[in-house]
Amino acid sequence: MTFHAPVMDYGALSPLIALTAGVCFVLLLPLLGRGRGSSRIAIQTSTALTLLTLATTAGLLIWHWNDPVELVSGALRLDDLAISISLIAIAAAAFTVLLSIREPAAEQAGGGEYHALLLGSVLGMTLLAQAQNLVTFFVAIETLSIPLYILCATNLRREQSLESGLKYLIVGSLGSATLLYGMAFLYGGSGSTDFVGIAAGIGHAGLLSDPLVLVGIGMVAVGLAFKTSIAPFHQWTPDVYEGAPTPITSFMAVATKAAAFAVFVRFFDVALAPEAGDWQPALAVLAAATIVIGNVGALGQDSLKRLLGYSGVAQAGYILGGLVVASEAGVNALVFYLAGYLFMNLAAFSVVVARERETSFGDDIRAVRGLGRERPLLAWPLTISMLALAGMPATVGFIGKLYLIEALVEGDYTWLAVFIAVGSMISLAYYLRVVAAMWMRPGGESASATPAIAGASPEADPIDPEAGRRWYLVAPALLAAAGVIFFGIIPQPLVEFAQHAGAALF
Amino acid sequence: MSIEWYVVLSALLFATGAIGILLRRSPIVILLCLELMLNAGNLALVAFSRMVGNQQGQVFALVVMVVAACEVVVGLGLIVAIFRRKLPLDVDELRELRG
Amino acid sequence: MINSLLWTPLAFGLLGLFLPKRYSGWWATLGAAVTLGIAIALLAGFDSGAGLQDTVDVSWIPGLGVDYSLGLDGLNVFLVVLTALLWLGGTAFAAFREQERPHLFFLMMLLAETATLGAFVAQDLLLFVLFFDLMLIPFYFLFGAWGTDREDGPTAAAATLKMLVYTLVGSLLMLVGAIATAIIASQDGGHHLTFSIAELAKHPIAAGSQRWIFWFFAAAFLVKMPAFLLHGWMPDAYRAAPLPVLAIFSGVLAKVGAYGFLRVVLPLFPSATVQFQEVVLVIALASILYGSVMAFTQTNVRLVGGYSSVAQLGFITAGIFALRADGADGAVLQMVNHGLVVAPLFIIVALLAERSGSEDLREMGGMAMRAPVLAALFLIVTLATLAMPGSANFIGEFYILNGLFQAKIVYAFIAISGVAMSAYYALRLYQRTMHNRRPDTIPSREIGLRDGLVLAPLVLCIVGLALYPQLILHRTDPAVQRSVAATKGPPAQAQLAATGLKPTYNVANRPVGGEGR
Amino acid sequence: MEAVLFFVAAIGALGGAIGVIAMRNPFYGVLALIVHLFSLAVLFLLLTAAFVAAAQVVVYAGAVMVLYVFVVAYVGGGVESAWEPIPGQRFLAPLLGIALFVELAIAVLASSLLALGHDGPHVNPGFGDPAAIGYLLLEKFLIPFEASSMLLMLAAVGAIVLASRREGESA
Amino acid sequence: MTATTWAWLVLLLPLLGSVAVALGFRAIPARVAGALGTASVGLAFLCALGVLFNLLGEGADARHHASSLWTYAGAAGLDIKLGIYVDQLSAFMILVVTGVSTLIHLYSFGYMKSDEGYHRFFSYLNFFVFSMLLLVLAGNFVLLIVGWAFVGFASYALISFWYRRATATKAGMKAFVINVVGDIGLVLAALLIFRELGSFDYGTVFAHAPGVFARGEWSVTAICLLLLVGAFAKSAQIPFHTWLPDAMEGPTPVSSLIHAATMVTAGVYLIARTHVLFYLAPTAADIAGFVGLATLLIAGTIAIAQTDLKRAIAYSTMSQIGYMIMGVAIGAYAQGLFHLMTHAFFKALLFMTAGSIISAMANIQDIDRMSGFWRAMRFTSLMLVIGGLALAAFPLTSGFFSKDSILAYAEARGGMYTWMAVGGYVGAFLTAIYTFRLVFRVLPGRPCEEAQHLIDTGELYHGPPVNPATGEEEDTEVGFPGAHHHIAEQSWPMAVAMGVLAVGALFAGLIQIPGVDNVLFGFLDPAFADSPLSAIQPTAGAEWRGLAIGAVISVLGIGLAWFLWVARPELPRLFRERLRPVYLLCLNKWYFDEAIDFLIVRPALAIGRFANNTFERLVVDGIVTGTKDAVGGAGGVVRFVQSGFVRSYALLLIAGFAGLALYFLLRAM
Repeated sequence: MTFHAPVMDYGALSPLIALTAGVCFVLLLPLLGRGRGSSRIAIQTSTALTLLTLATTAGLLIWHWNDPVELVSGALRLDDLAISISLIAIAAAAFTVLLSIREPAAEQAGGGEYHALLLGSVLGMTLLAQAQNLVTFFVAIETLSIPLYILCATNLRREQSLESGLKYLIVGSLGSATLLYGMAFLYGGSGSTDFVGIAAGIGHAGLLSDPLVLVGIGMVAVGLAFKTSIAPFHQWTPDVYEGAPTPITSFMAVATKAAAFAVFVRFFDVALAPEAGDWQPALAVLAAATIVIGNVGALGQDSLKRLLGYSGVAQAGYILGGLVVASEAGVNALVFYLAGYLFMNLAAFSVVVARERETSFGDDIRAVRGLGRERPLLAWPLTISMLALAGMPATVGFIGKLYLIEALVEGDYTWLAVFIAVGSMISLAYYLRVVAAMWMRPGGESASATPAIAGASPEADPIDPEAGRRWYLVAPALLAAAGVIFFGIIPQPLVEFAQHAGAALF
Repeated sequence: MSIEWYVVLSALLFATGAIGILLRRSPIVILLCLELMLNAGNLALVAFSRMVGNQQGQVFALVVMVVAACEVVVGLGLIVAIFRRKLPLDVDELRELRG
Repeated sequence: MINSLLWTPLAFGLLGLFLPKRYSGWWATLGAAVTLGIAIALLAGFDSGAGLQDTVDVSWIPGLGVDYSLGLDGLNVFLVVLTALLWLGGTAFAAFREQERPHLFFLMMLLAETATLGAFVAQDLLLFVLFFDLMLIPFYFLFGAWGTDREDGPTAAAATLKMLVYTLVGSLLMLVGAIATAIIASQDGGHHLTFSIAELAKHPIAAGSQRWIFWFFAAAFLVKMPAFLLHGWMPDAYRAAPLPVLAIFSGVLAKVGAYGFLRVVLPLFPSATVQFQEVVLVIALASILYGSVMAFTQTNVRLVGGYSSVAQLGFITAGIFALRADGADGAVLQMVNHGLVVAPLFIIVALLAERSGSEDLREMGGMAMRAPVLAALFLIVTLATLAMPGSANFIGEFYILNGLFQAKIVYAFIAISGVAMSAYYALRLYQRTMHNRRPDTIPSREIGLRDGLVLAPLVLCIVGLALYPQLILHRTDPAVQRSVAATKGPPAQAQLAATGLKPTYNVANRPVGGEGR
Repeated sequence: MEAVLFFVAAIGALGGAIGVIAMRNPFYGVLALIVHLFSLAVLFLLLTAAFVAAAQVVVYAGAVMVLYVFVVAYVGGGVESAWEPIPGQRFLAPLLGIALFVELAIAVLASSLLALGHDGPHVNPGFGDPAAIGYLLLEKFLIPFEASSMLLMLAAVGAIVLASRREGESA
Repeated sequence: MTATTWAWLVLLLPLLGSVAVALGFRAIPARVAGALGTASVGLAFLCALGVLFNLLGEGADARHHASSLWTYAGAAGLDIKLGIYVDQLSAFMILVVTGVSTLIHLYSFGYMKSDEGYHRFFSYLNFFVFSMLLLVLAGNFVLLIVGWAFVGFASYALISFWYRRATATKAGMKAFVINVVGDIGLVLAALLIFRELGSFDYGTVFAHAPGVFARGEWSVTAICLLLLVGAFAKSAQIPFHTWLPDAMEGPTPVSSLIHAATMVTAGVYLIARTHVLFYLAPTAADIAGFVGLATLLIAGTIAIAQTDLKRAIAYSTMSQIGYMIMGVAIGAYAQGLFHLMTHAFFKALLFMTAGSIISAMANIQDIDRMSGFWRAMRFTSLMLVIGGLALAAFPLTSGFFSKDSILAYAEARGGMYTWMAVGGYVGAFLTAIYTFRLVFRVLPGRPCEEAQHLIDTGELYHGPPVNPATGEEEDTEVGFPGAHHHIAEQSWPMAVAMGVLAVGALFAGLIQIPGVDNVLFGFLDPAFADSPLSAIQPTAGAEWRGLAIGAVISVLGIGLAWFLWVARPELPRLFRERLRPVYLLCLNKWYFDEAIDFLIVRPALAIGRFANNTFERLVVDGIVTGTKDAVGGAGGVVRFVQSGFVRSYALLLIAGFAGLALYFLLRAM
């Protein structure tokens, strides 16, 4: 037995390496500053470092735009799908870092650890987006999740934070276990752990629609559906979103979804392509159910984070549509929507973070009452993002839905397209409720005066009455909102971006 | 001894673990049950790797062990944190988030 | 040219944000005026023979086959002018009054104008849908934020939310329908994906697909009008809306639905149109009768206007679905007419409400007393509303009825009963407000000069059109012929190509009767 | 011989598992899990996965379980009450578990995969020994290997973040 | 200048007058406005003469011209021009209209002098004249409808001229709505004509109709019936007559101009104009004839029982129009129009006198309150007598010749039409009675309070301003009838107008004495030459016989009236008690209002209420709220399942997985 060292294309691995290095530095550097008190500096340095790392990684990824390579004997594949998704995740992370400035959770966890975990999660996502075999896939998805379990719980002062962490951990591990078991079956059925090998294996061995393989697929689907919060595996979403520190929520909402969908697409459209006929209808039904449940669930919610959680469920349903059709157009639509989703969601969450620190209402909808007069610079981004999420024209949300519906109709899933339409109708009811609260109610109770009710538990986080003017909260909001509008009016660049991603698989 | 036996056994273990998660309320026990499920997965992997005659499954199993360990570590860390906050160690008591 | 028409309002609106509050009203009015100027210029340069003109066609999202293509033809040229005109009126009327948060208010007004114009001039199916939905957003804000909360009913926000969801029910389905049309067409024809209405109209898709897509579009348009049974959003929204905005809203937006039928449904889904002709006709008649009946039982002035619009739009729909050139001509004419009468109507209602402090007929009366001019203007509007022969509205209804009469005689007989009822509710509105005894509480004030400047031109348009409806008819006719011919199948199109539709009947080929000398 | 071993180990594994979910006191649960793990190790050996078996014993039964014991000792293994707050859970949970098992079993038994019915192909003696696994880990599965190490570190950091005592907190 | 040019001028002048007065309501002083209005109509009359002479200058069969200004609405095969059609018929009509209108404007000039709404009044009045002329001059059916509706509106505007009076506005509404029903009839007729003949132009239609329709064909019958709806609604024929009595709420000049002389006769004109079609639709024509007959009889009976001066005259108007309709329907075109003309004279005159009296009575119209005006107002009384005689067809008055010419024709046509003649004579008898009932109640006897006041002081009696109909206080801000108005004795314009009309009422008949002269028919007949019915001509003998009968009947009637209300005043009360049912029937106008109210108005309102209170709430809102609640309910379920128990989440997760696995297993099997 001789040892054949695998070919290492360090150029293509550089993003991963950069991230890994980033994690370590972010962990270590603050330690130097320890002891001499001020954890402020620690946090600031780590913040800076994190941003630097993310920037570097992004740069390295973009460097490989448009030349797909197989890495380390087929463990990874760095193609445009992987890159685009990773970029989305990184962008989300960057926003999160900004939103995390002065975030009590970050301060309690210790800046270094907090950001290291964040970066670790991003590392998991980049891996996941490139994963080409089951083992990488599994490790990556865990590398993605486990830091998040922790981050959710980092605001240790708040019981809800811990609760969300534990819930996420339990249900999440259950999901991973199911995923693993499904992988085992697929490995058994095909005798390979490589996606391509699996496709070949189940292809030739005459195992098409063999119970073993199909149930395996089912279990993998459950695992991924859980990560992407598809009904009926969505129930963790609202609770965790509400309990977690808001910046983390925003990160989960966008990045996790993106990464999970990336592997979802890759696995199902590459490894399980031969079985498409079998899993398409199932996923279609799941998508429909998700759309309905997510939208009706959001209807009566007063907590903005919870509302956004349910809306996230619904959106996942829409996005799943792009996967169901198992076509290039579908993947394009999916990536496009995820990219748009980044802007839409972050605009909303930035405002929520700002109001949460500014008022005593936490993330309760009352926190945004009269925002239109009080803080137009926050009101506009939230308004735009709500309209975009509802799929109003001249926003990226409209184009995204248009793209999805086109893909669906092309793939003979018009009925699902109709579901999307109906879903967005229902969604108007709650999105516009937020808009109405901002513009159509009088300013009402002056924020800090009334006692804290929803969101903030007795040992509430300190209120920063100026939060609504902090650049690191306003700038992201405006930036994201601008993106929503810009790509709503000039979508072509984003469309091409998405088309590259789709071309990578087909 | 044919592979079927091993796989069926693993399925049995998997189901048992699931039932445990559904029935027990102490987070620690729930973590244990998660271990059960992951181990069931491992058994299946090893069994299959024996069946198809390559060791990828075994490597996978090893990786899974690492992952399991990580989950345990984090889970136990959470439990400690909860305990520190003087909260009951009972998942049913933690339901402020709902609706 | 047409680009400037489309974007001028929005541009003014955005610039207005940087002006001091007290000027924003005037600035917006100026913007509307400029738009009107451009619209009139376009009308002046309009060549009724030339089909689609002033076109712009740029590829917008090549990835999705969506083009940014605009154009004018007989169907929309007058609706564009109407839009610009009413917006000028409404904006000016609003500018004369104190508005809270004027910046936002006028921005929304002008955004709404751009969106509406867009819906009228769009020649790309998807662009049309986009503007069609976009229209609602500014009105959502205008109704919700500047509307009046009712203590006995829903708040403005709730009412307008109801309206928005309700009207979007249709238009989101329409989005699906539009995409389906384009994709099916491209799959059948094997050509690349395009949403260009003209292209799609060349080869209508298979009848089977037409059937369901037809209803998706019909839903959107019928809700917008609103048609009978789909008007549930109307009463609350109308009661909530601020009146100047309402004047524009009911003056223009309802027409977009009817226009959609002519622009999209007839050319693109001919066989489905023919198949469902009677169904839609029944809905239209129901709207006429129900709207009229409701209109003469209402005591709230706004609702009289609202339900009368339901009835009027019923007429227009009936005219379109007579599937004859004369009916459709009448429909287009009637769209303009109705816009021209209903907007002044609501402005007058605003004036009356300002005087009487109430919008309840039972608390009004005798306003004509010291306001002969107001009374006279109102009287003209009223007569036009009830389609008094001699008004352009009469010609519109006459054409519609003629089309209906020649196509489906029974429907014509039912529809015409709406005319009698309209006479009753319109006069009732006039009498209850202007005539009879005046409650001592109510001052009868003459219309002010500024408001007069808003109202008089509109009324003048009514009078002018009454003298010469041909102005519209002969510009509209060719385009209408084209849309209608689509439903008549190839032969009709051939005949159209040759001659243009001939009079329905010519004396020569009728059997000569018995003892007539 | 093999069959006997299998059944003994299987019964051990299953018994351990049932012990885990049946023991009211978490401490006994941990012990039951250890039993389970050891029997699993035996099964791994039977499947000629020597290295995995070893890792199982060392990593799990050794390190992880010790951790468990510490935590249980720290938080005190309170006996959870028999009361079930969620209506229907008691009834549905076993039902679902059984359904799950039945489905998986059907999936396996009904599979047209012939190999399932045999003991698996003959394999050379080196199969599954540390060297072989090592090669695989360093060649094919280098990335997962590195990644899992990263993962371990992150988990450790997380544990510290969560469990470390902060100022103003008394245990 | 050609006839059509004159005709356009005829149209234009009143319109200009109307607009000028309307726009100048602040600038122009009242008197000038009145003068302006009157003058414009007067000039129109002169232009009408111009038309007449132009026509006379041409050959009898060349006397029809069409002219159009611009295409009003022409698309998709409809070609509607803004065009007029001038022939003997329209020439005759514009002469009558402008002539009478001029006099009535003159009368109003004095009568309305101190009314607040002076400008408005003249503007409306001129507008009415314009509309009426448009109606008679229109060259196609669409324009006819326009004129038709315009006069309807003018009538509405003038009826509710004193718009602070609830009764007035109510009456106006009634008149307008019923007229709209008429319009609808016309519109449908026009559409049907277009469907059959492909044109709206008189020329084309009448030229082609005989070739296209077989006589009695359903389509042409339908057309004529629809036309009749219009005609009846406008001319207050049963059952569309109920608006006319209420229309008396308007100022008296209005009653005399619109509701006696001109507008209400439009139906007659319409039938005459479309005689070609009616010849082709004998059924429709006969129906029209009998409706006319019924109207003239019923209206006569009602008129006898009315105590309101103006309403009584209004019913007599109905009955007289009955004659005309009957005439033109059965083919007595020229005769009908002849009666139209004479009726215009004497009925206008009667209303003027009534107005004069009512002013003197300070706005009270109840004849029970009146008496002794012979001593108070000589001139007015004289006029009343003259008008009465003409109406009662007293020998040698105008009514005498015109009415009998119709009946003679009916007799000459024979068959069932003879019965029409008989009925006509009965009607004539009734006419004589109710007319002189009025005369004898008002003029002789001891002057009533108001009359006495006039005699003593020479001033008009100023009663409290109350609405006689309801007794509610009048709101004098916009002027109100009665005390503010004037009497012929004190206002020369009124006197002049009445005088001229009196001359007409007395002597207009002389232009058409059977066997003596044939001025009118000679002029008109060529216009109807294309209807074989116009060939039927009663012999001079027959006509004289008819005249004799008519004379006897009229004298008898007047005598009976004298006997009942002067010689034996207690008798009528006696009749009232003896024949109570009959009396009530007549007093309550044969319960037509009640019937219509019961059959149409109430159901309509009931439907409205149902739609408003029930349907709208249950169905329309039901759809909305129903969906809303359904969705909201679903949301509730979702939120309930989101119980916060992590184990139940796990349960759902596994359940979902079990389901999915089941699906895949089934797929596999």
